[in-house]
Amino acid sequence: MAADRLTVVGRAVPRLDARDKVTGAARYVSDLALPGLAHARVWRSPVPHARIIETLTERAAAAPGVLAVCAAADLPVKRLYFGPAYRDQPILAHEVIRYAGEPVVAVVADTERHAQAALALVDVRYEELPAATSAEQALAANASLIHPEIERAGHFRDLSGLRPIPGTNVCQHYAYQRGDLAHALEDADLVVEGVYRYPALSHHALEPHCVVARVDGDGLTVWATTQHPFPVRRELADVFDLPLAAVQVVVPLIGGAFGGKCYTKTEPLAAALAARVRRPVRLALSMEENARTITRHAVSVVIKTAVTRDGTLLARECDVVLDTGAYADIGPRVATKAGYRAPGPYRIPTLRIDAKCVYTNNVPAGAYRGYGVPQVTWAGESQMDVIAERLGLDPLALRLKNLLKRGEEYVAGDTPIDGDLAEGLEQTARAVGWTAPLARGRGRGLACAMKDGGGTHSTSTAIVRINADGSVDVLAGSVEAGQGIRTALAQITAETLGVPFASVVVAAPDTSVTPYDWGTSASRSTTIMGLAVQEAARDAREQVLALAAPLLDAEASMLTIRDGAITRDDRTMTVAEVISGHYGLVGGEVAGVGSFVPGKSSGSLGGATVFWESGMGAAEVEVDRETGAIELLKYISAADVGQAINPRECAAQDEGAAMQGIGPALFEARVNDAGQLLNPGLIDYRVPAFTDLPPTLETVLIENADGPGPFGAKGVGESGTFCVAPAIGSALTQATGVRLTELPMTPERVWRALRDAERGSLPPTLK
Amino acid sequence: MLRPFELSEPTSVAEASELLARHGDAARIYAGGTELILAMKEGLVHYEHLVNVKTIPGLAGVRLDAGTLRLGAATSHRALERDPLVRQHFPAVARMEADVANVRVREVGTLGGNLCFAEPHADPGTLLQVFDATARIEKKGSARTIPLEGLFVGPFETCLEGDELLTEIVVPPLPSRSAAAYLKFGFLERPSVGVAVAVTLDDGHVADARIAVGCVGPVPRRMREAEAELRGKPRTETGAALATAGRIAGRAADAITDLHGSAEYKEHLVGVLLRRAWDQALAAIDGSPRR
Amino acid sequence: MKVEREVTIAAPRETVWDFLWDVPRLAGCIPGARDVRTIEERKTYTAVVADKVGPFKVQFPLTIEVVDVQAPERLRVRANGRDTAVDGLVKVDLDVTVTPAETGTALKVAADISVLGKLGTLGHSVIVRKGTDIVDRFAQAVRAQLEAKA
Amino acid sequence: MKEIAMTVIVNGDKHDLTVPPHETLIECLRDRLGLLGVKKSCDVQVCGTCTVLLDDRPVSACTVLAFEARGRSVRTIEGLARGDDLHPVQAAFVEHGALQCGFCTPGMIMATVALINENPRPTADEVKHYMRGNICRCTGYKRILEAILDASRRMSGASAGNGR
Repeated sequence: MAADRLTVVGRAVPRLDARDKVTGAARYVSDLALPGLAHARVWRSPVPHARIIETLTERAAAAPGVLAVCAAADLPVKRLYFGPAYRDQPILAHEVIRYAGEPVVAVVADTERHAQAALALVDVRYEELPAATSAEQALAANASLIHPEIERAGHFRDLSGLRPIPGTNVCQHYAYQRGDLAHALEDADLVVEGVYRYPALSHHALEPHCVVARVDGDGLTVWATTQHPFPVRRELADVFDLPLAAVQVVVPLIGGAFGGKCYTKTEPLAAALAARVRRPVRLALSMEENARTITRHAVSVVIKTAVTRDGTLLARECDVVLDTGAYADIGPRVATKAGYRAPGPYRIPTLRIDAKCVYTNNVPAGAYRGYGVPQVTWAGESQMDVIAERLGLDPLALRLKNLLKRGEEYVAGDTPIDGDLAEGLEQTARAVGWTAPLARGRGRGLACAMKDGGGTHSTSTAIVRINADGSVDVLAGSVEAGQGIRTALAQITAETLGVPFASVVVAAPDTSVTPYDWGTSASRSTTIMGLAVQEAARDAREQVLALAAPLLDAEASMLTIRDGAITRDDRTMTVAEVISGHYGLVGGEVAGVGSFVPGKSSGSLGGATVFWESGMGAAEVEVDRETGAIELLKYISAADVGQAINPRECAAQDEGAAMQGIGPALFEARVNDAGQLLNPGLIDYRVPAFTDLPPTLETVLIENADGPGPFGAKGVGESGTFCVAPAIGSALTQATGVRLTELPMTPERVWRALRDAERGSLPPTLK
Repeated sequence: MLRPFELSEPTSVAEASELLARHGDAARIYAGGTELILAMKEGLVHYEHLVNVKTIPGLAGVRLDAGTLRLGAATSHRALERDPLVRQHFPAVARMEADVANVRVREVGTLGGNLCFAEPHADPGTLLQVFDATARIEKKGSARTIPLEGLFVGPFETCLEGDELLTEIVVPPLPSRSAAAYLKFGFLERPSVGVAVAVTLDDGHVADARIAVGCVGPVPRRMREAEAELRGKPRTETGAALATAGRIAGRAADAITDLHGSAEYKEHLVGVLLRRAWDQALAAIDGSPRR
Repeated sequence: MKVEREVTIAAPRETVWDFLWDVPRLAGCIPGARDVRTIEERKTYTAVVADKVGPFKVQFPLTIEVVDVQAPERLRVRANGRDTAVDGLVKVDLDVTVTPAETGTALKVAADISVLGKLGTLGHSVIVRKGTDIVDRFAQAVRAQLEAKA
Repeated sequence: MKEIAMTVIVNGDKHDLTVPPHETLIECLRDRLGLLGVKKSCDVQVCGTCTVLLDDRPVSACTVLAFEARGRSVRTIEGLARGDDLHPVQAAFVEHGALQCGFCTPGMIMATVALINENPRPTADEVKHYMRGNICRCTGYKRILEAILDASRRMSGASAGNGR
């Protein structure tokens, strides 16, 4: 269907949830109350590594209002360990404590205040063990093993090929090589090498993790702030040895996610406590506890690139090390993807990639918007600028020369490039005024990046029900975390069915009601769930037309639906009339089913990339040379969305992503002192604030309807985070001549670099 | 989550002082709670009794008598930020107050509470010192007035006796041909470095210079050695003196390396902010009508 | 957090070394320390250290263990303690070296102090400052004691 | 422990309550009065999700004690719309797409209402400064800024009076 003929898709219709959200009527897990609800609080380890000697819980158990005090051994579970990649994480620390902040004892009481008060009475005796609180320490020859043995979880097909390195703390090792490296290095006119560092981050979605769990005759029901209701159901079924059907995971609106709510977190604990006290239990974490639950990987990248004098890339070597903390969570996949994506969106004949996911005694690291791309892009794109500088080339020209073209393969066997990367980068450069003269003390920089979008080997199923009154229910398991997926799915349904947008309702994910969905992550929902919903809507449409045909004395093929009216020449019936006409009563319905089944691939990911999510960014900055403060004056972000289902929400996703990227670029980082998180809360951990909004923040949407999704759509939402740091870093270099290799580019780091430069020492990357 | 406590609401300073005396360490003055309640929620400190001094008549409010600004200890930051008298006669104070924390904290937090909680990363205690402000401290049956800088003993620590209350901050006007300025720098929620200056000119010379540095050290301090560098200098030839004064003040600030940055960097920033604040003050003098 | 202080003491090295083993008096040099008990001579001791930052008061029942002794120049001890009231934990690794100096004996105190648990949230700046201050006062007090003695 | 009896007007309705001194305003509004639009997040007055108006001034309900509302009026997000018609600030947020996950939105809107009360036609910089203490992790603030400026235009077109 050509874009100009679209009536609902491609329009900036208001969000379905907008009204509830501005009136305070929107309900989140943290707003849920149940009769007899009990409240849980968690005692967390103050030390990063220790052997538990004993947990003394009697005094806490005797405190007012306390219903139960549980250590690992007291949990009524069949299986204590969980995790999406490895079953390496205990619901409560068992025998060994592996990070500071790890839950060791849980208290359940009639009120949160009573639970909190009783926590102070918990006493845990332990013997400290030497801790490895950085990847370097954990990789050292003498480092002790944080997990002597690990068991594969077997939840996800693409994780069946995990390759830990036995006898080390490496829980996943991704290696890829092509071409003749030795030759490439010989042939090169220039070889540059650098080490780049990206800090661990806290997601700080504004709604902290919250779970309400209830156990009754029908089994287990869990209301959770999760992006992955179905994988969570699977883990809970394993933990309690229940059939999937006996576990119900419900996800109302959630207050932000950004990857921090991927996979299973506190759901098993809340469920186990509910089973223990035989009352519904609420476990609401504080923001500081969130920061001790999941983080973004701190990553170091050693990257080396060989080029010819004219800027043709010959070879790239990347050694990527990710600190995944005490439990793997989804770290192994993040490492694989970081490795897969490390070379960048360029034509590079020769590659050697090595990515290691390393256990440490830090807070577990998992998914975070961009999934490894922002970290490797900081390295790769910063190095592209070093190359341009050394060869005296325009950074834009250097990139355009090497960017992959539509139809080219990134990796042999994987889906060819489905977009026009050069167009995006050129539009970005134009928008920032790349060739315009610069005021003194200012600089400009740009960057581009790409990730395999949609998740590897993921699937979705959807049901579209047309009710007897013509209204439509969409049953889809995609989680509304703010990205506007419900609105997008409603638009796709209305467009496909030919019914008014206002007549479509999208249900909240409920594993007992909505069909299977792999999860809301990897920018996949609009494309993959979108395709499932579109297919379900087509199915329903065909069924309703088949019902209408006899009523309108016609072949189904002669009929059209628009605005809920089915027309044959001059005769018209509403969808409602057709359905009630068919069933002979004011009732009945037509239900369509659709699903997306992933394709195969011989590529190194072990699954076909659904679409390529590309992002470009350009920054203009002014630098205060005395304080080192970087002022971001202008930021342009471009996203290839194929076809925007809702242009306003697409742009909003990209703006939000770019703004989030400003954090780690300029000031955001977790401070870890020997395993102790020094800035768990928002007083000492700075996230972007209103005052950080640059005078100009623009998003360019590239729309060539060339995506595999409905109406040519591609996923969006992560790409805006990719390029912010390298674009600002390169702008800093143009403004001052100094180049930083470690994020964030805090005023002090910039000031030190400027001072070192004045003292004549070279910036690190050029040493 | 707060543990239970008793609340007393005295209607006079004497009554408040008595309550404090009676309950000793178990009691604390509650004058806004923006810092205190956070610490209590976190469980870092607990008091059986909070004494709400905001109910004491006359403890909040702004008065100007004979050019001297009298600030009730229970006056909120917002009230100071928006007060016409403060804005007209002490614009630097109004500007500083308008930039304390965020608007919600300023609505509830009071000047006295801010000074007495003595969180080192704060603004008012630094700027007010360059006005030679004094603090009026009362208890049942007696009162004393001390220079504001004497109030601060250490981080979170003042010179107040257990039964004493800070009731008023008295801010004398600067001489004619004077102006003050306060600049702060930082990228976390709380400021990392704060520098205040007050400059008085006398036919092209620096008749008086007052400098205070906050956030960097355990308490906000006047930097008299640095001030001496500038006094008497022709206004057009202060460049070198400012640099020296900046170095002296930086060293004297007693910086430490922490989440806000290295000691070395903070010392450097003191110098940078000092010069910028100085220029701002001079610009303010030139911009204001001669009195 | 690591803090290092060096003081030169007008006393012979042996005197200084012996003083380090006069545990009750040595502990007396730790600001706020009391109730020093010997559990096992030259191996394990206990003490209670109370301290405050403004209104924030802590009290740590400390277990002090001698980790390594290289008489007469090096002594390493580890102290551990938990404050249950504010749920705070301190760990101190103390490395004391005694070396001859022109004007007496150089006493070098290297402390690695961690403040864990809720108390850590009091704020990094405050803790850094406090730790530095304590080590300072400790080193000064040792000198004072010895020079008073000498 | 002595509880405090108080009369408070919440969104125009008079309530006679008895609260313990340690009860925070957010506990009172959410747990006693069921006003779940008031959101709790950072709990340290940095993020602004719990922003409500106390006598038309913005405060952090997470840290202000409930008894402070004694004899005063409290306005929460639930008190803005009149029946089906949205407050102009709410309408502007919807039209400009100034929300995503929506968790910051109630606080963001209440702070905006307070801002426009004080300063009917703020500049972009005045908005940024006033709203500095309201954090949004999703939108990147741009659309919120546009919504606020637009709302202030519309409202001063009508009356800049009490924020309606």
